[in-house]
Amino acid sequence: MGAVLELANVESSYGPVQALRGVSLTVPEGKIVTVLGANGAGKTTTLKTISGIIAPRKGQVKFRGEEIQGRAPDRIVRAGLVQVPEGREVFPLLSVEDNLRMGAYTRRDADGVAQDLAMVFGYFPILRERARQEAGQLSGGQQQMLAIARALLARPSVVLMDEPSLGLSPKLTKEIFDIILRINRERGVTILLVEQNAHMALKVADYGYVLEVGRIVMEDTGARLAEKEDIREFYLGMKSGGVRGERRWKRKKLWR
Amino acid sequence: MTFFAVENLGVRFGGVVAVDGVSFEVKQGEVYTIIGPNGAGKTTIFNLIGLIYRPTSGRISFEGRELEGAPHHVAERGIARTFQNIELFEHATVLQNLLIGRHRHRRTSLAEEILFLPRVRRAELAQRAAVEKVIDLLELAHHRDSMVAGLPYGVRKVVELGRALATEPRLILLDEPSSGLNPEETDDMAFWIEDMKKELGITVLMVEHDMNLVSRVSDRVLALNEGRVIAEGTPAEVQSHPAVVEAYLGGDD
Amino acid sequence: MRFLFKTDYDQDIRLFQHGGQMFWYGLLAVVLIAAPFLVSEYVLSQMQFVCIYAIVGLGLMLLVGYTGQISLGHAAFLAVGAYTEALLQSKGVPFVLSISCAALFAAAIGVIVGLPALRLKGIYLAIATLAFNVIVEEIITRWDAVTGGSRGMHLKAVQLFGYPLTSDASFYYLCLALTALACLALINILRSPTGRAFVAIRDSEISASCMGVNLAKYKTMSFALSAALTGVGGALYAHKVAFITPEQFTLLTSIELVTIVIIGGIGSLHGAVLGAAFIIVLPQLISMAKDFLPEGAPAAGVQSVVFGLILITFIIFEPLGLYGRWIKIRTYFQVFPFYRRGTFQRQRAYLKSERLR
Amino acid sequence: MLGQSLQLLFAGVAQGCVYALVALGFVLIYKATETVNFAQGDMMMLGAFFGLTAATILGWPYWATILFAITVMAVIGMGLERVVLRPVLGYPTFTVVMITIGIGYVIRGIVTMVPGWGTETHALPTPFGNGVVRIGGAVIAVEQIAVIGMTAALVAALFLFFRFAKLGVAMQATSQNQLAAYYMGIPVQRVNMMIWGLSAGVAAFGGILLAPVAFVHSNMGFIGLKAFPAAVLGGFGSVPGAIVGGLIIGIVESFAGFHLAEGFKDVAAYVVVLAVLLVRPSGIFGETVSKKV
Repeated sequence: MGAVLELANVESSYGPVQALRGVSLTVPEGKIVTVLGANGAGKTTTLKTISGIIAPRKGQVKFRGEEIQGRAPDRIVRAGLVQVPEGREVFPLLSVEDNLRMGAYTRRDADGVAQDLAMVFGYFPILRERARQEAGQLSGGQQQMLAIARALLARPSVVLMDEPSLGLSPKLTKEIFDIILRINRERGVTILLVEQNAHMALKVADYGYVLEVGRIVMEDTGARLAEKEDIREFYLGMKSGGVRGERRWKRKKLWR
Repeated sequence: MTFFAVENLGVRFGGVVAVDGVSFEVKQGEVYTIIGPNGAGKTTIFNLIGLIYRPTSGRISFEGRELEGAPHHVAERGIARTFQNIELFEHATVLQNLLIGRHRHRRTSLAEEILFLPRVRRAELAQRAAVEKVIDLLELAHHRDSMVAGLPYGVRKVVELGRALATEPRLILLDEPSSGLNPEETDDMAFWIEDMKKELGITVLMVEHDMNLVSRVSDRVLALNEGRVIAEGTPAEVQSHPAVVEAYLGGDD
Repeated sequence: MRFLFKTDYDQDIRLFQHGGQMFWYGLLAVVLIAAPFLVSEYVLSQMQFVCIYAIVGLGLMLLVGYTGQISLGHAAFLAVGAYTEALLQSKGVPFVLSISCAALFAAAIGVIVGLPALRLKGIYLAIATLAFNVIVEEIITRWDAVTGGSRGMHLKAVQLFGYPLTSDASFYYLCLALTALACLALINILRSPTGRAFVAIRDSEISASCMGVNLAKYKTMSFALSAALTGVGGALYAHKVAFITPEQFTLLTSIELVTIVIIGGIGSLHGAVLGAAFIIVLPQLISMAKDFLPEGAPAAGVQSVVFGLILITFIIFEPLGLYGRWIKIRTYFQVFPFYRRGTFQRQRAYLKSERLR
Repeated sequence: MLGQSLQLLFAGVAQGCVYALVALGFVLIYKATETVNFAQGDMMMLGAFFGLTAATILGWPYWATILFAITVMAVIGMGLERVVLRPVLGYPTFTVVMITIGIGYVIRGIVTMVPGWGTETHALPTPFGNGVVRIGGAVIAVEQIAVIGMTAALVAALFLFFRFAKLGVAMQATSQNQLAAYYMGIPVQRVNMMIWGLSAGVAAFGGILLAPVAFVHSNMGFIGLKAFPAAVLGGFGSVPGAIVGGLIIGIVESFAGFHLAEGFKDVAAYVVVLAVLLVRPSGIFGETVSKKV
């Protein structure tokens, strides 16, 4: 299977601050690929660069062999690549239903949209209950569900997910990852996933990259990454107590 | 005297009952955590305590007196909070953000400030020294003069905690302190929560989803669902409560 | 590029960050003080206007740029200051007292406007202040017995401690001194808890109040301070033009005042002063440019088109205002020859609803 | 007495419809871009002048004039978006507001420079004639009834558009969260262009409706200053609110002009808007949602 999405030496910056320093990665068709990294490593910037929200300074973003860097975001969505943004990027004064309709903005097939609407209501029954409410009145977690559901309504072939589990309960986090697996397996949707919950991410991912300070520093299959010592320590939170004890003593001293 | 108590608290928005007769007590010096599914009313309770919403029923008392008035009265009583979605002053530096946390310790008048009397300068230096302690504790030193708007999510989260600590609260409300943090940063957060409790004597009331963090730092846990209390007890008790597993944790699969 | 090594908390607080700053501001002061001996009478007269507008601009900047409260009614405060001054002068009240009264009375009106404005946000606040402006204008026009109605009021030269300031230079020094005092007062406020509370309200009302900032108190305070400065500006303005009528304080004047703040650069005191200079110099430039325009075009129309075009072009190319442009030029020279092209590159920006603030 | 009151009421309603139309223009732009277009009144004036030119110089019939003015203004509106507003897309609202103030200055200046338009006052002929209708002792001009009828039709159409049409909803979505709109594949710039075209078209329509009532003049745009309070009174961002606000202001003015001393008529609108805002800080139909934290 070929690569549906390819990044080659992408450099992006916010004003004078360079956030990506040459990121290259490949997302094969029909797979789930995850990008791990600390806060501020450039994960979100990578996704934003792919979806056209930020124009890269250098490098290429190829979607199905075609260069898309610097293109307007709406054209990228039309091509079938949709991002689920981090946090609560909903339309606060529109009803939940209208929010979902906006997800299907680029589509013309009314029947298909109706089907998909039923599908996401199946995934998230709470959204059906709140369909007439303004999205701004939903709780943080419910807005997160709405953002995911809305992206699915575009019926994309590739989804970029930015922290889908942010602020969700353990039960919902499990459900979200089940949904991610389902849309990947049942509909063949390719997924590029950015997630703090590395446990979950590595469990579902076929392949993973590790991003640090704007550069890819490691890549491997999901299963093998989960076995690596460094990954276990820094991203999965399994570490020995020795280092910590020392830091703790230092901290006490600083406070007094 | 109970330190902090919520009695029969209830609120409805339009026709929806968001919080329905919730009561609990927090003892001085403990870490008390509220868990529950999304939309269970956890953040709403925080907003009721902060007097951002008016409750339809019930009362909230802190150190024996009822909480009433506007949000700034809550802050003046010594209750600070952080927000689920980070509400910092974006166009100011980290230092200035923390200094606003010192607002309740302001002792100078406008007239003195216009003239910038020596007294104002001394007060400012004292505020600054107090803020530096927080900066030291949270290891924010090298972000001190950065604009908040350009900082990564994890750092902003810490800045917000710092701003709350700068008020020198007796009770701190943390709304999902670890959301969006990686395991390493969550670990730091756990240490800071323990520090607050043990070193600074601050009582912590928090909402959190990360059960590892919850069981590590909490003394007691309250579980909510659909605006009602479904369980209360030690972390272990609540985690094994069938209703909590059903509504919140989800079965193992 | 200058790097400041901080060794003392006091460094963040003090008036001048480093010696260079002190030097440049000192030089500026010397030039301004020497101005009456260097420039023509006409230029000096324009400089008086710049000072007066700068005081008003500073007042408006405090409200709009630092507290984030929009006002389209500041001409009303200007009018309150001007008429208070005119009335008190005609009653023989000494200048020091009358200008203080102008400031205090304007501040009091500011509180009256500020109080109902507490619950209003964004466009609603803008329209409420606009409505207030129209009402004040109408009151002044109709209250013939006190304000002289549309016949207007005449003012005599300022009498300071018994000495009449009849010469251009003396009045200029008065305006300059008051401008300097206004700047100093605002700098002091902005480096104190009150200024921080203002900025906090601008950035997030909800978290400001959760940090203990009394929203009602500080918003009203900001309105009062802003109105007081505008009142002082109004009093000086009345003396400068020597004849005031209600038509000088219409909504269009309010909009012009807001233009000062926007063109200068929101959220900077320098901007208020630069913006004031710009708004005074602009009509001169337009009238100079008129020689190059086709014969027979109506003067008012040309003026209006050119003013509009300059406003538009300016905002498109420099949304950060004059102060933003100045910073860029300064940075360019400071880091020369290492200026990176991307340093001030514009990012794609995305607007979010401000209705939910 | 009753007849007279009825008379005043109808005069107020007709005038109010005009305010409502201008207010609608404000609300449209606001709903779709969250900015307040200070040039709305001037665009209306410009539209009226185009109508005037078509009617008097070209001798076109009334309906063709309306169509012509709307088309020309819509194109101008889109052009303005492309040239002037797109560069500041995404900047704070206030920046855009200042630009619209600049546009207002330019339009007013240009109109005085066009030969034949100039600074004189013109009358625009209408096909409604000078007929009157008598209802319960009140005399109402057919012209006024036509104004009311056409306003109502336009409002209904716009309301449906924003409520149900995909483009209408997308316009609102864009204003509420530009970033999310981009993520959903909404062509934000094109949508923005359409909204400016639409609003300029509505302004032209309003200008022509207003012509028989207020005459065509280069300062006609200042009626926008009355329409502001109307839009705010109803609740900025609400289509029915603009109508109700316009009507209230029209009626209040009509009665104040008759019953109160001179001068009150001009400020009545502003007194009313202040009073209403004291009680309802977001106008009558304004959304009272607050930020969720």
